[in-house]
Amino acid sequence: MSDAPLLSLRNVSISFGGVRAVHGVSLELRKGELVGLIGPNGAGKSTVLNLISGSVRPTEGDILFKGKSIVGLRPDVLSRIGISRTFQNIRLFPQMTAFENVALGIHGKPLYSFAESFVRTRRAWRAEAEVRERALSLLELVDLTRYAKERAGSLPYGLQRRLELARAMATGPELLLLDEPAAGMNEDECGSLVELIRRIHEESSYGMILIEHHMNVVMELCADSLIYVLNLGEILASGSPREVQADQRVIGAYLGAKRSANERRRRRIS
Amino acid sequence: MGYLTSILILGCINIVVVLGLSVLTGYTGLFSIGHAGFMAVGGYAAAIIYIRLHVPFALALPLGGVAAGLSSYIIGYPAFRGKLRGDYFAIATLGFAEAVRLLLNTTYPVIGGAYGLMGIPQKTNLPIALAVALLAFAGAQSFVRSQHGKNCVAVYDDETAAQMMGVDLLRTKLMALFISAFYAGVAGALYAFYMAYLSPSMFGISKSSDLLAAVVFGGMQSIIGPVIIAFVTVALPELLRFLLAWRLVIYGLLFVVMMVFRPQGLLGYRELDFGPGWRRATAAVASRLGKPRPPRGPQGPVEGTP
Amino acid sequence: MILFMQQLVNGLSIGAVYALLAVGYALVYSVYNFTNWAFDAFMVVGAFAAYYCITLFGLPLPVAIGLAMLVTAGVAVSVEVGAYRPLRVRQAPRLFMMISAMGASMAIVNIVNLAFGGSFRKFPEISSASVELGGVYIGRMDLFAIVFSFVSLSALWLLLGKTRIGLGIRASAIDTVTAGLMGINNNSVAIIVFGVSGVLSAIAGVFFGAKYAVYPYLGLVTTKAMIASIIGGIGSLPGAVVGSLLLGVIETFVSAYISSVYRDLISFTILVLVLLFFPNGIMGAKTVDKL
Amino acid sequence: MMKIQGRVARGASLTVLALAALAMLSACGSSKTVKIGFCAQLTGADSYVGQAAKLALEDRIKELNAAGGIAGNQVQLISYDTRSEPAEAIVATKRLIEQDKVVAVIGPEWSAAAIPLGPISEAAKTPIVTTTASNINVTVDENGKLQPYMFRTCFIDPYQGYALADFAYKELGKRKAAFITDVTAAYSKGIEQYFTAQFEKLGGKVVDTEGYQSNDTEFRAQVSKVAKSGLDLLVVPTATYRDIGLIAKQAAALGLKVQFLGGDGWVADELLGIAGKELEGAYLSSGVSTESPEFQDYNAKFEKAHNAKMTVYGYYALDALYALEYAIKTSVEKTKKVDRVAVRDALETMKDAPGFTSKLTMEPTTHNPHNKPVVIMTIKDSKWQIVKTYTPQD
Repeated sequence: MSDAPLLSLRNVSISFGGVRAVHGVSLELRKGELVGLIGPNGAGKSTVLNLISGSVRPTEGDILFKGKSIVGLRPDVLSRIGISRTFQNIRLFPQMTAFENVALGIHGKPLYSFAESFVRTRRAWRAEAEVRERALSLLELVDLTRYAKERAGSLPYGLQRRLELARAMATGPELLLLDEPAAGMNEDECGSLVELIRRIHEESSYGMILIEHHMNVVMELCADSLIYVLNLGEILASGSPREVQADQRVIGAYLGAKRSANERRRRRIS
Repeated sequence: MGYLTSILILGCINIVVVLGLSVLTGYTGLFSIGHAGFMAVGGYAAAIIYIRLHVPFALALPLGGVAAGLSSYIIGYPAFRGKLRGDYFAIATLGFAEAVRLLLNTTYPVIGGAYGLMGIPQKTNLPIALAVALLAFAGAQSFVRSQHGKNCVAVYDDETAAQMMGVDLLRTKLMALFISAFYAGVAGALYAFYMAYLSPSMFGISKSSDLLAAVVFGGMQSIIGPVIIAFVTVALPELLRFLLAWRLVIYGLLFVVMMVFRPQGLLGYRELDFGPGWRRATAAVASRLGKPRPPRGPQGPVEGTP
Repeated sequence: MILFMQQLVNGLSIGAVYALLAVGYALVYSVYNFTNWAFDAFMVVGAFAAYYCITLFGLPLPVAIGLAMLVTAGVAVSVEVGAYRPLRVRQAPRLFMMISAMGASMAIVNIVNLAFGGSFRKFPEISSASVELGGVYIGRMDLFAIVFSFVSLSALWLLLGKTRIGLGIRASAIDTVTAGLMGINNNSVAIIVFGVSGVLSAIAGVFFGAKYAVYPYLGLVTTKAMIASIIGGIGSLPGAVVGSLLLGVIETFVSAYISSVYRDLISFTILVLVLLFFPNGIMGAKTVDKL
Repeated sequence: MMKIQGRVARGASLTVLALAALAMLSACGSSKTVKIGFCAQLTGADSYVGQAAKLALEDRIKELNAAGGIAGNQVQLISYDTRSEPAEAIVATKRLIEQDKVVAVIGPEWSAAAIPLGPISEAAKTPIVTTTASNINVTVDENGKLQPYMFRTCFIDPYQGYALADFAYKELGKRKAAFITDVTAAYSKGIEQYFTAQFEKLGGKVVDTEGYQSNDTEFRAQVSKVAKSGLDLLVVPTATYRDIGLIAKQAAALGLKVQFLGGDGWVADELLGIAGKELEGAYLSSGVSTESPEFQDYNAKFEKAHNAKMTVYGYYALDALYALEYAIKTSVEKTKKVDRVAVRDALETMKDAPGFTSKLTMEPTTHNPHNKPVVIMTIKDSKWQIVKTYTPQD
């Protein structure tokens, strides 16, 4: 079992009422590997993530996590067996503080019983202290300790992105799904994010799937690993960053087919 | 001074049920206009086991709460599985409470039906009511700060994200409903042993909407706010008794004014303090920051989780 | 057999009353998907307005009903502007609007009770005579109610489906903010919607008053209309009428053949079962929670 | 954080202080005043019951105080609204007894609220004189134990049921009765039970009993069913005029022509307004009637003073006040002060004391007024008309 891939998608497809969002997607990911998933808008990237994280159920194909099929399991079950994610549009808990958001990742499955939530036993206090300890160290990791008591909703955008990352790690995952973490960030914010993700990748043994539009972020982080290109719900190409960038089909998908010079001229006149 | 004690006792009883409701509505975001139904179940259950099975009063009270708590599964389980939310859930609880009231109405020979259940001794006095209210208050404060309590708030803030973070939505909602129904049941039992009489008409829609208003006026995600309003909603009508019909008009207009001008209620979204645990933790972090140390990578899952 | 037919007619006639109310209720719900709890107060205002138009000012029935519609529409719109709009603009959670609605209803009903007193009043004009068909008695009022609920339903269906205003209403129902961006004046849409539902509830109030009696607490029947529109499928106008007739018939058969004491218990149990097992009712639209 | 807590704590303590002050204020008062509590339905759908009675009591007390009060004590009436809900009646009565320290309480008017007050009045040793609560369990509980502090000034359902059955069988010659009863009202069930007992004893038969819950407005199902039961008499012992008004209208709409019979719950002029035509020729039992000749001048004086019509509920309230006047006078003679227990004892042993409607004698073992007459009335072109008077001896 140990050599089974951390995650493998086998011919997974899903259609929403006739519209084929994802079709015949297969990919594999080993423990500690960081894989990129790119493609134009509407290619189905987020849907793939939603399939893996259990938010939606595939109509065909299978998804294996550590060799076992996880199709049909509820997201909270998946989270407990080690799958965690961030969201394309940030979904923090606005009324809760930054600390509480991260702590929630740890005690999504409470560490003490229902009765102990009324009368804390020593075990419960120890569990609380443990959660606080880990949450604070995670906040420290993403450099948000200063904002621990701030309401998540009132934090600036860049900090919310990092907080969501910290919260995703709080569940103690083995597979981390990042859904456009750098969306809406300027250059130097991207820089520090890349630096943060690289450090997390090196120090942890997570398998990671990174969906991202900022090509420089993807290329830098996946320099020595695979990138899958998704277009119209299908895997168009996969390979190292250099191969993918040179692949005509990928460029076509992003920039539209290469038009002959005169066709461009005619279009401009009408 | 008997009258003042009766307001204090009725105030405490109202506080207990409003505390439970604030866990359900204030913290978990599930609105119920049927909590008078759970009060009825608790009250009747406690009275019957006391009279018929001679269970001592000190035991009948919590057992009344348990009966109401268990009855909450009848409506809760199918409702939450069917993903009933917002207005739908509120109307389902209204339906449940009315069904309970009407069912009690038809039980004439057995437990008094619409004429009411008599022969209940007056056991509830001020010390007992205060003690139960304090206990309920401490329990609610401790619960909302617990991990289970935080999970409820997460369910309120963003259900999908909470589920992704490992929160079992069905269990958390059922737990919140159970707590609020248990509190309502205990309050119903206290009420039964105070009035020494129970009739289904005591637990109608107006009682449920008063309770809901107390939580919303008191403030969402707050324990202290609803407690104050719970007491005021008992004292105020007595104070305004001389206004007769006008008090209902004022009461209704108050609903509108509160919702329009101060929707967050008296103390909404503002927890007064974090409690001792917090101060120790921040101190620990502050001391560590003093010594430079390479940031420790996140360890694997915390021991203890499967 | 005649008893069966009579009970069926009884059921349909109560169903017609529920239908009149349920259509107004479903209209507001379909557009703003929030339960307009102040609905019973509109009905009371409509009934009293018509009653006093006839008794105090001696106006003929049609004029009185017309005035009652106007007055109720005015009250409905002012409740919308006063109690709902600030919340809707601030996109407050729907349930805060529900509580504001409860408050408005409590205030209006009790003001009417204070001003006019709680006793029963009989509508002088409309006689409750009934026509007899082979041993089965059908009240003229009931025919009027059944006809009128279908007429108002189809009129509403045309308004929403075929007219530009209808398009504006449906657009602002789906997404108020975007509709606003598209140049639809959401406030005027709200006025139209609440005005129409005010008119409908005025008619229902007048009808209920004539069929039973005019008194400040006649609004309690609206909970039944709510149950009916949920059975039919919340937010669906045809569903409201179908649900109402169904509930009316079920209730009557329960009280006729089982025992009338259990009638309301059965209707609330149906409500809970429908909500739990077919939350979208018979004809309701499936609402999928967009991730 | 502290600032908020401070402000809120101060707010809460202020409310409690205001409450205490209010309580103190009303508790004291000059020692030479005797306080009588009155709890009635002053608002809501049944306010017609309480309003006239309150005005009648206040008039009588003005007269009394002008003439020096009762045995030298000025009389003060404290009245609370019960909004026709049992829980409110209990809270209001407790307030009258515990806070206002009244010597006795008049009302509540209906059995559902009066029955639970038995144990409460006994615990507080304060006599309660209900005005029109005619259910037998108000003064004697189910297993026959006398409620020592409960009294009433109206006849009891058994007698009302008996009189109605006797009248229906002998005078109207009816043999097959059907019922439409409010199963949630002790009053209605009581009359049905005693009427059936006497009617069947005389040889009549009850062919069908249909039920409904109070505040229902739809009775067509029950009326249609009853219409097919071969009845020659429809007994509808409703607790308020509202139900019978609706039932009569719907029966007419369903073409049911039958003899209606009812109890004193019907008595309200509003009934004549909404169903006078449909109930033409119906018979009902009532305690005393506003139509009886000896009250006409009082009615006229009352109407002029308050431009509101006098009601039967007012007469019973006055009877209760007269009874208390007698009892307080006796208590002062015996114990030199106005003592609740002495007032109770005086009420229990009251013989031919001056009352408003008639001489008042209390049966010591049941605390019901002795041989209170039952008046059978009919509705003739939308007006009440007295037909016959039954007194318990015959």
